[in-house]
Amino acid sequence: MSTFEPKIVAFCCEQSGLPAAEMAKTLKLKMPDNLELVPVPCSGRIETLYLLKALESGADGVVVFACYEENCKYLQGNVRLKSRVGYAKQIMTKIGLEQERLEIFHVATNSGVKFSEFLLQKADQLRPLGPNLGKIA
Amino acid sequence: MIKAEQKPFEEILEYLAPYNKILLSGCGACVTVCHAGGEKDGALLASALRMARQKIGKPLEIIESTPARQCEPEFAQELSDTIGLVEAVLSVSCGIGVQTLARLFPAMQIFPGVNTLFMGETVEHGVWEERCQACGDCILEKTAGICPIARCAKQLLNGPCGGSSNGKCEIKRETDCAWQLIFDRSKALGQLHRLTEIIPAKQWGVQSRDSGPRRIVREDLKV
Amino acid sequence: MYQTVYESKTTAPAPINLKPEVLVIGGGIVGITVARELAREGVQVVIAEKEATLGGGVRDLHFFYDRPADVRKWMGDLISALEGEGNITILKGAKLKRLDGQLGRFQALVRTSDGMERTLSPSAVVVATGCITRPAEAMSDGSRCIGSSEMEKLLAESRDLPLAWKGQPVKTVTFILDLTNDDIKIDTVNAIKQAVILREKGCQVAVVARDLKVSVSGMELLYRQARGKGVLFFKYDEPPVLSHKGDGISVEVQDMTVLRKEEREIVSLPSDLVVTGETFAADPEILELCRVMKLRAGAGGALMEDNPQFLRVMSNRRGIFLAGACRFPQVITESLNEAHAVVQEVKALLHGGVYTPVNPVAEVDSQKCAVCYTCVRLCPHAAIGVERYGDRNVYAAPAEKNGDTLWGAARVDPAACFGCGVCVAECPARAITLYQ
Amino acid sequence: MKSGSNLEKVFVNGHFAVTSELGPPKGNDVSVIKRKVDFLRGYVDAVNVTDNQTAIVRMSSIATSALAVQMGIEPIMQMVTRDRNRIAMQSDLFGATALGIKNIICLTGDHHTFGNQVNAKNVHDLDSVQLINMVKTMRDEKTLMGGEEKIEGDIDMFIGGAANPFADPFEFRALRTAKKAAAGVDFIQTQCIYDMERFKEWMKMIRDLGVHEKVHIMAGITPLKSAGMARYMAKNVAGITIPDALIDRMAKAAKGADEGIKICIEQIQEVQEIEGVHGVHIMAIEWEHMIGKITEMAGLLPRPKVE
Repeated sequence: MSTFEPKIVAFCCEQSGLPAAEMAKTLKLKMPDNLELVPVPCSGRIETLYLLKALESGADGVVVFACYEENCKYLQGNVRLKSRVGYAKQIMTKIGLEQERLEIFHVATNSGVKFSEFLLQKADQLRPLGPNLGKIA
Repeated sequence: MIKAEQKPFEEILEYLAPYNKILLSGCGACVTVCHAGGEKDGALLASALRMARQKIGKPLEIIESTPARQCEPEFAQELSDTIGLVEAVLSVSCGIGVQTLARLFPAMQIFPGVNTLFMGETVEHGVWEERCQACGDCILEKTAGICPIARCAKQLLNGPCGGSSNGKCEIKRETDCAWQLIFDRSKALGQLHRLTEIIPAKQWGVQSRDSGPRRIVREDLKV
Repeated sequence: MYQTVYESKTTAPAPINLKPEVLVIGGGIVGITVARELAREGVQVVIAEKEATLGGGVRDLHFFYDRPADVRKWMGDLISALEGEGNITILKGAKLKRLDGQLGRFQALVRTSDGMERTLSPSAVVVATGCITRPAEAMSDGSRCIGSSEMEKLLAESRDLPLAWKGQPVKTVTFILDLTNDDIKIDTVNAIKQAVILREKGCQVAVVARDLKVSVSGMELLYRQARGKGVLFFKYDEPPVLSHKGDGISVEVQDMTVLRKEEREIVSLPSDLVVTGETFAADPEILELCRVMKLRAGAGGALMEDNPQFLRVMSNRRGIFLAGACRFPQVITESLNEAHAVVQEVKALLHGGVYTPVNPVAEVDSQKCAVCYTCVRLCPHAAIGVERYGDRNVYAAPAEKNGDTLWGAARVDPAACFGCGVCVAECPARAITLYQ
Repeated sequence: MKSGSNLEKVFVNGHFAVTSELGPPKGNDVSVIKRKVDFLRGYVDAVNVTDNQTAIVRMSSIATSALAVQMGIEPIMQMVTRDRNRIAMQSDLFGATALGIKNIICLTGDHHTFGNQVNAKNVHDLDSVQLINMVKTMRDEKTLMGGEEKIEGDIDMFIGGAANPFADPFEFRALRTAKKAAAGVDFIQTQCIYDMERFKEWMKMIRDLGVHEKVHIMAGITPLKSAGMARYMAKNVAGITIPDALIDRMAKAAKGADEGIKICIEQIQEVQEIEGVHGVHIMAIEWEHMIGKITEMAGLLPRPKVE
């Protein structure tokens, strides 16, 4: 059996993803072993380039924890993010990276359990894909 | 401004295949404004290229640089130190910038990273439309400020063809019929009578690119 | 590099001075309330009312469900008190033509119907322009079908006499609600309010509604009072049918109180008058106001942000507040709650006379800016403009100003910036940084 | 006489003219031309020889026209500005007149992306109005376009143009025909007419501008073969409008083709009554063998012999 444990970079909106992450931590919920959390003031702050850079510099999967649509404290952030993730996925297709390696997940501040469950599922989904061969370690 | 879009990724990968270290040069002017080759879009392409090459086990080293305007020799000269470090240059500026680099760096392979499409206007954020073909003999005063050379598929100068339907062009149904626009605007301006004058055949051979590449010389400005 | 979301900066943004001056757009009940309460706090208030008189939509009302007093007199007293208030300037026939600048340096141009233009520099702007009310389209040929504001008028005219319509006595009245407005409470409130008065006049009254909306302060009590007084309530899924019988009209509705569907019968409600709800809609002028003020119009052209993360009286721009029916058609009690909330927000903002940005603020490197307008177009808070300032910018032409050569580039106003970073992420020249 | 063509003489003698269409073969098979000519000879005054219509590559209109002359039918050579610049077109006009071709129709041409050479570079050095003016200059001034240079010989061409009263903007349509008249056009053939009301409205505008006194207007008629064809054209061909009533009539008919011919005859009779309409141009696409029947039923036979 392979011992590959995918590295996940999770961008967390400070309005939803980050509190959810903290709740998950407080509740001592299980998390994937190889996880890096990047807090952002709003998911609208995440550049398309960040998504690619995360993959390039070692992530096997990138997850964005954003607020539910129409719940953005800054009104448009998660809407802009959605188009950027769409664009990043187009680039990933050209590179030949699986679409599963990038995903938005909408959470609320109190979604600690969902947060942990989603990340564990993501790790399970990424494991069989193997390492991201595009990363430059 | 000049509008461009990135070349197909496969095509870029293919001509960069022999190289291991390149300079990706963006341009801070037109291609930044149309999100095709500014610092950000250049960085996105660089990141994608590095990953694609890493994936096939042939890593590609990319130095990224974005002069303010690649078409000015002085700005382009800023790249000269970096040029010495690389095997080839991928320029994501318009075709002009690519040629400036080709002229300044005779020994260097220069590849275009974008297709230069047209001179156009931003109609809404993320949407650009062609507005001028640089025919060299502007007739906008006769056509209510809307150019049929750039905006009519048949470049008609004397009114719409039979394929104008509900304000749209039969060739691309999402495109406005230039002559419908000219008609509407002339009517609104009370200038319909101007459209009854026959616009004579254009003198393509004198001013346009059909007489070979054009050149502007201002003797008073020359140093 | 993806970990670097913020850069830190040692120099804190300069505090912004705020004079106690507020512009209120709209002189209806909400605008009046906001103006009066702010004026009492020593704030200089200018009310810009587009009509020739104050009062707005409330002028069509004669009764308040939760205020037994004479509405007309109450409003009249309010307005005359306001006109005597030293801190308040009232501009009638006034329209906001321009609003430039940002919090701390707003410049408002108001034109009045006499052609005069005034430039104001308020520290905050309150939008309270209300909504528009249209009589609902009659369900049948219109005979014996009236809108609720016509009923309001009939009730006001008849006062202590028995109710009459076109010279004929009215003994039975049926209200039909929820035909046009699904999520607006005003119809229910008006119908129950009028039903109680009608019962007091000895009429038989029925209210036919899809959903009675009593989630307004005091409404449940009124509903119980109405039931106690013998007003009949019917719920429908299928809209009721009207049929004319001789001189009268009959409302036919399925009796939903029977649980088994197949046993439900049609109940006929013979009526002298049928009252339908009105259509409430966003004022189309709001779109123009949105353009002038760079506000976001929400669903149906109203100003509401349907967003739980957002205080409801806040707009997308710092220093601009929304209250009342311009946000969403609502009951006066709720509008007044918003008026009070706005007063608190404005007081908090003006407190101390300075605003100091507390959130991260974006800043443009004017030398890298390509002046592509991406950030200006995408900033959700309209906090960015292209201005002539700062260092040399290679893409824009110079301008002489005060003897200095200034250069054009995008500039984020620190007072207006909410610190979301959308501009940073979108800038194709990567010229914007978010500073903590 | 400007050209001395049969068509011109028919008009000059005050007859109601009839023309039809001849699409050149998609190759060099002359028998195709012969077959079509045999269907048409004697029933029409002249035939349009199309110039790579819908941008599908066919035998050149000049060669086909020359063959038509040999086969004893008068051609109206179509010339589109899409494929040739002013040098090629003037050169072709020299050749065409030398080969006995006496009528021309000046068109812009269908856009090349509709055809089978979508990657072609289109030319559009001139537009149709400018082409009309060029031919007129060659005929009347006997010089090349824009030049003093005298032409050796005479370019005796009867100059035609097209008009589409059914495209937009409608208000501009008659003005555009007036422009063609001012540029020197002698006759105009219209797009096929199904919306008779709109055609009559356009004719009124033409008369108000006085164009009908300078130019012979020929009403374009295309018999419908089936309700399906009518629906397809109404939906997909820009610049053709077909009233629903007409489509319904086709759909209800027992035999669509017969009904189509019947409608066509009615239309011919109707346009004959309109002031300023001097002829019909019957476009029976791949239905050339019906021309004899149509002209006979419409009472247009025998065609006049004019000198």
